[in-house]
Amino acid sequence: MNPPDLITILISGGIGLVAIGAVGMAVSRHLLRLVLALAIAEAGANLLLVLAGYRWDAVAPILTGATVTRPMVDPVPQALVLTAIVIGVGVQALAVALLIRVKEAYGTLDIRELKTRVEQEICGAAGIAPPESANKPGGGQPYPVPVTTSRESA
Amino acid sequence: MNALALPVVLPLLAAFLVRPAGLASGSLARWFGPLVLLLCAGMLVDTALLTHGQPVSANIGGFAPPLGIVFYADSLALLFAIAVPAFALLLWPREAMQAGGDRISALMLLLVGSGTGMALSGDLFNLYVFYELLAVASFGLVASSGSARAWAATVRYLLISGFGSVLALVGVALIYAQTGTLNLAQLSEFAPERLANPLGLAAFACLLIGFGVKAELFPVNAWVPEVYATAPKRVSALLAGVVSKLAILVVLRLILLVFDLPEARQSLLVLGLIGLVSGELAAWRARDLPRMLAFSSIGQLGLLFMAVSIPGVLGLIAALAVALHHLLMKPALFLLAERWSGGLENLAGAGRKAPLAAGLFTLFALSLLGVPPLPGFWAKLVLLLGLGQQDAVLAQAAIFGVLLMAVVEAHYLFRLVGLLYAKTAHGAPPHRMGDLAVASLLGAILVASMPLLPALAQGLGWMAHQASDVAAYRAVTLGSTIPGVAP
Amino acid sequence: MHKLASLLFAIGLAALLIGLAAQLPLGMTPMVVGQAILEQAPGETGSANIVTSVVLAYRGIDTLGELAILFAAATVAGLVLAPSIHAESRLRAKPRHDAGLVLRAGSDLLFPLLLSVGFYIVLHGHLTPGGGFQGGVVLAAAFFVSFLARPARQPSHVGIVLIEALAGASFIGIGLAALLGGGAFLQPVLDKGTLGQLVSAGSLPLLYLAVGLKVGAELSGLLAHLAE
Amino acid sequence: MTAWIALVLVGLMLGAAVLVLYLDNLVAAIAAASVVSLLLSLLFALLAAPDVALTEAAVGAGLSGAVLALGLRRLGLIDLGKREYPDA
Repeated sequence: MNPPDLITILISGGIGLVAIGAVGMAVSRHLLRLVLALAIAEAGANLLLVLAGYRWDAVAPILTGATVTRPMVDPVPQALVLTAIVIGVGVQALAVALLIRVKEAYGTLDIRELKTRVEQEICGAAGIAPPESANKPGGGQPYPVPVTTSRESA
Repeated sequence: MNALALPVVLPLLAAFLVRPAGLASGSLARWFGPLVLLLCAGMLVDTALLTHGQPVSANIGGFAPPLGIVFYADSLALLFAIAVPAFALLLWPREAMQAGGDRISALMLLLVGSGTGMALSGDLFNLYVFYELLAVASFGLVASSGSARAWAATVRYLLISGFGSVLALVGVALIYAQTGTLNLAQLSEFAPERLANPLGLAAFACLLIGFGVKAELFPVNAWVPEVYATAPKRVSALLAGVVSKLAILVVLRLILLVFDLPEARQSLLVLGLIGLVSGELAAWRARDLPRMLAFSSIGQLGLLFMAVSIPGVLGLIAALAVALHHLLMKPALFLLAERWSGGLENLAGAGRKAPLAAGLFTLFALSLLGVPPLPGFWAKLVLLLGLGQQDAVLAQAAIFGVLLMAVVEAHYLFRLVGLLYAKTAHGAPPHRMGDLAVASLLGAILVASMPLLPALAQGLGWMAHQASDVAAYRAVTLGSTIPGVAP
Repeated sequence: MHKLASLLFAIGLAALLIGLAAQLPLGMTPMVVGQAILEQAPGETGSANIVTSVVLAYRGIDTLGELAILFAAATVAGLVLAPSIHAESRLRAKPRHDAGLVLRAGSDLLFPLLLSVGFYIVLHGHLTPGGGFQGGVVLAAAFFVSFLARPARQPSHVGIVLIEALAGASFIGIGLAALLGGGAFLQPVLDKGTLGQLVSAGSLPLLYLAVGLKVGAELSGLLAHLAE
Repeated sequence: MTAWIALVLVGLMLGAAVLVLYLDNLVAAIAAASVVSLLLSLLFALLAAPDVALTEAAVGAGLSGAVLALGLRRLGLIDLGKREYPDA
């Protein structure tokens, strides 16, 4: 049996990760799950970027002193991916920080419920009646008054 | 022109230093940011004067492009680069001047540094990095209003923006795999043979969606109404006015240099038209001023995408005219909305209490609509002329869409202006002097541009010719290989 | 049903994309910039690790932007999580217990080890795989481990602010020094030395040291904000 | 041979990625995300990218897991701070 084609496998892996992440972002309702899905999609994009610089039978772009006869892979995409990975974790930490505050204020991390609540609040602040659908949130329970900090009222 | 890096780097340096400065002295931290911005704006104006608007480039790190990253400044790039610190100064958030505002100052400085970088950079991945920095800084500024709903809105903004970034990264990977370079000038050389294929178009679509998030492009603009309604109004003004234009500048460069394909232009036209129609209809239905402005901003930027889709110099002129008009208009409108953020019904009679604000609002509304002597009319006229030049069915439909949406726009804007001057007692607090002053300044520029229109049109034409000159772009970026030598 | 439909849609999309991507010349992609950098980098920067040359020299301003992004993320996290009136009432001075004896002893042992490994990785970035980012993460891990073991002994926020400011400023400072010396921003300066030596590659190890400290400080700050 | 290793790694990685979406327990989902990163870093090593592999392992598998776990604790979804060894 012939060994499968390495590049095809890896492309499938990269695109698969991006697709799984995209689906996760489309169907998930829990915000933390959305953050995880984003991380998965990002990982897939990074894999594709490294693949873009890969060459058959090439070695890592580091000079070791020994005379190298084999070619080296393209170093540029690797540098780009280094940057992209660190950017990704920064954004992720920021998202988690925001989630903590959102959970404290609203007591939920369900994205649809939050959307309704934000809509209601904006309407409430503007002094207009919230839209029809927002009047009957899940369960029909009235929401507690969201907590805002002092900076808001200033 | 190695000094070209300074207006990008100095705000970043200042951002790093503003918090330690705040530990030492509060007032030092407060005035630090605006002073650095003033310096950067001065340096950019100085560059523009020195070069007489002729394109120059700077090799960052002293490596000849395409190996290193290159900054490219033609008159178009300089115009937008100057707009970034200038508008950041005009719209400097009030929170940054209060105690503990050093974090917000730092974020504003990062926003300016990255925005200037986006206007100047000539490298695809470098643009992506600056775009991400711009995004993270804008998340912080939106969240800085400190309300729970702003945090919730920021989370959604962050997720949509993050998804766009992933797509942009995939686009970069697709391009790199086919060309082996990231330099825009070199990409423009390789594009006709290596990127004019389905994969190239897929890469363009990925980049378009990625950079389109900030430009409020149709499928990725769901964050807009929430963010603009919950962010501090000066931040909304900055995002709608300046940041969106920088994202569009990137799309414009991509389509001019790399993806000069009819399919790419068509997709821009379609997405722009959908954005225009959906934005204006939503604005018509909106019941409070901030969200009405947010939706109308989506519509206006849809108009701008349609202008970008027009090929040739006429399209560029149209895009520049619409972009500059919107750049003046939206920040001023958001500043006026600061005190008028309640429901539209509550605004009845507000104009009698605040005649200056209402007068300015009426002026901007008229120009937004495109009532003849005002600059907005000429911007829309050039756009329609450009669309009429093409004989595709799509362009005809687009013209029809633009005219129809102008009617919708007229309806909701006149309804609002009528409300402002209704004979009802009104209790809203007066506008802050600072907000009114900035809005008046922008209004004055708008009015002053009317007698200057012929000169302005000539200037825009010259700028458009320069920006569409791909050969010059290549010659300047790839040609000036000796570091330290000003052309 | 909704989930299943979107999953099917995604599978279809992925198949389409894989089909498209199969046309890509992956594995034998054109090396235009990459080839030139591979040939010129050892001579131009003196770094044995060519990825380091790209990160710090050829694309140095990307790295600066990335540091700024981390800084922005840490700043926003601080801004959002800054103790507000609401949060103070909620935290209510939760009593902080030290972790168990095993953890504390382990962290005392690990801390110097992680610290030295971190600096080793940072300072050998121009010779071996690794560098400022990876080393910076290890440095942050060192502080985080000691924080986990002794939550009562919080890292000093002022210290973190100063380190991140100085590290960021020195990265830009090295770049500006080259500019003032008549070169371009972030142009490699100093003697390149012998390829493969610890003291070589001119200003690159210094830049990586700044990157490592900056990354370490930002990440420690982020983790401390989240752990509070 | 390399291709077979890659096949196994990619299969595991995609499986873990699906688990991230479908595991009800968020702690388990975060662990699965770390597994994705770890396998990805092995793939990077396979692709002659040691720098990227190191970064992905340190950042993706380590740091990001720590950030998310701390976040979970602050969100009140788990209690990492629970002491199981009351000896101190």
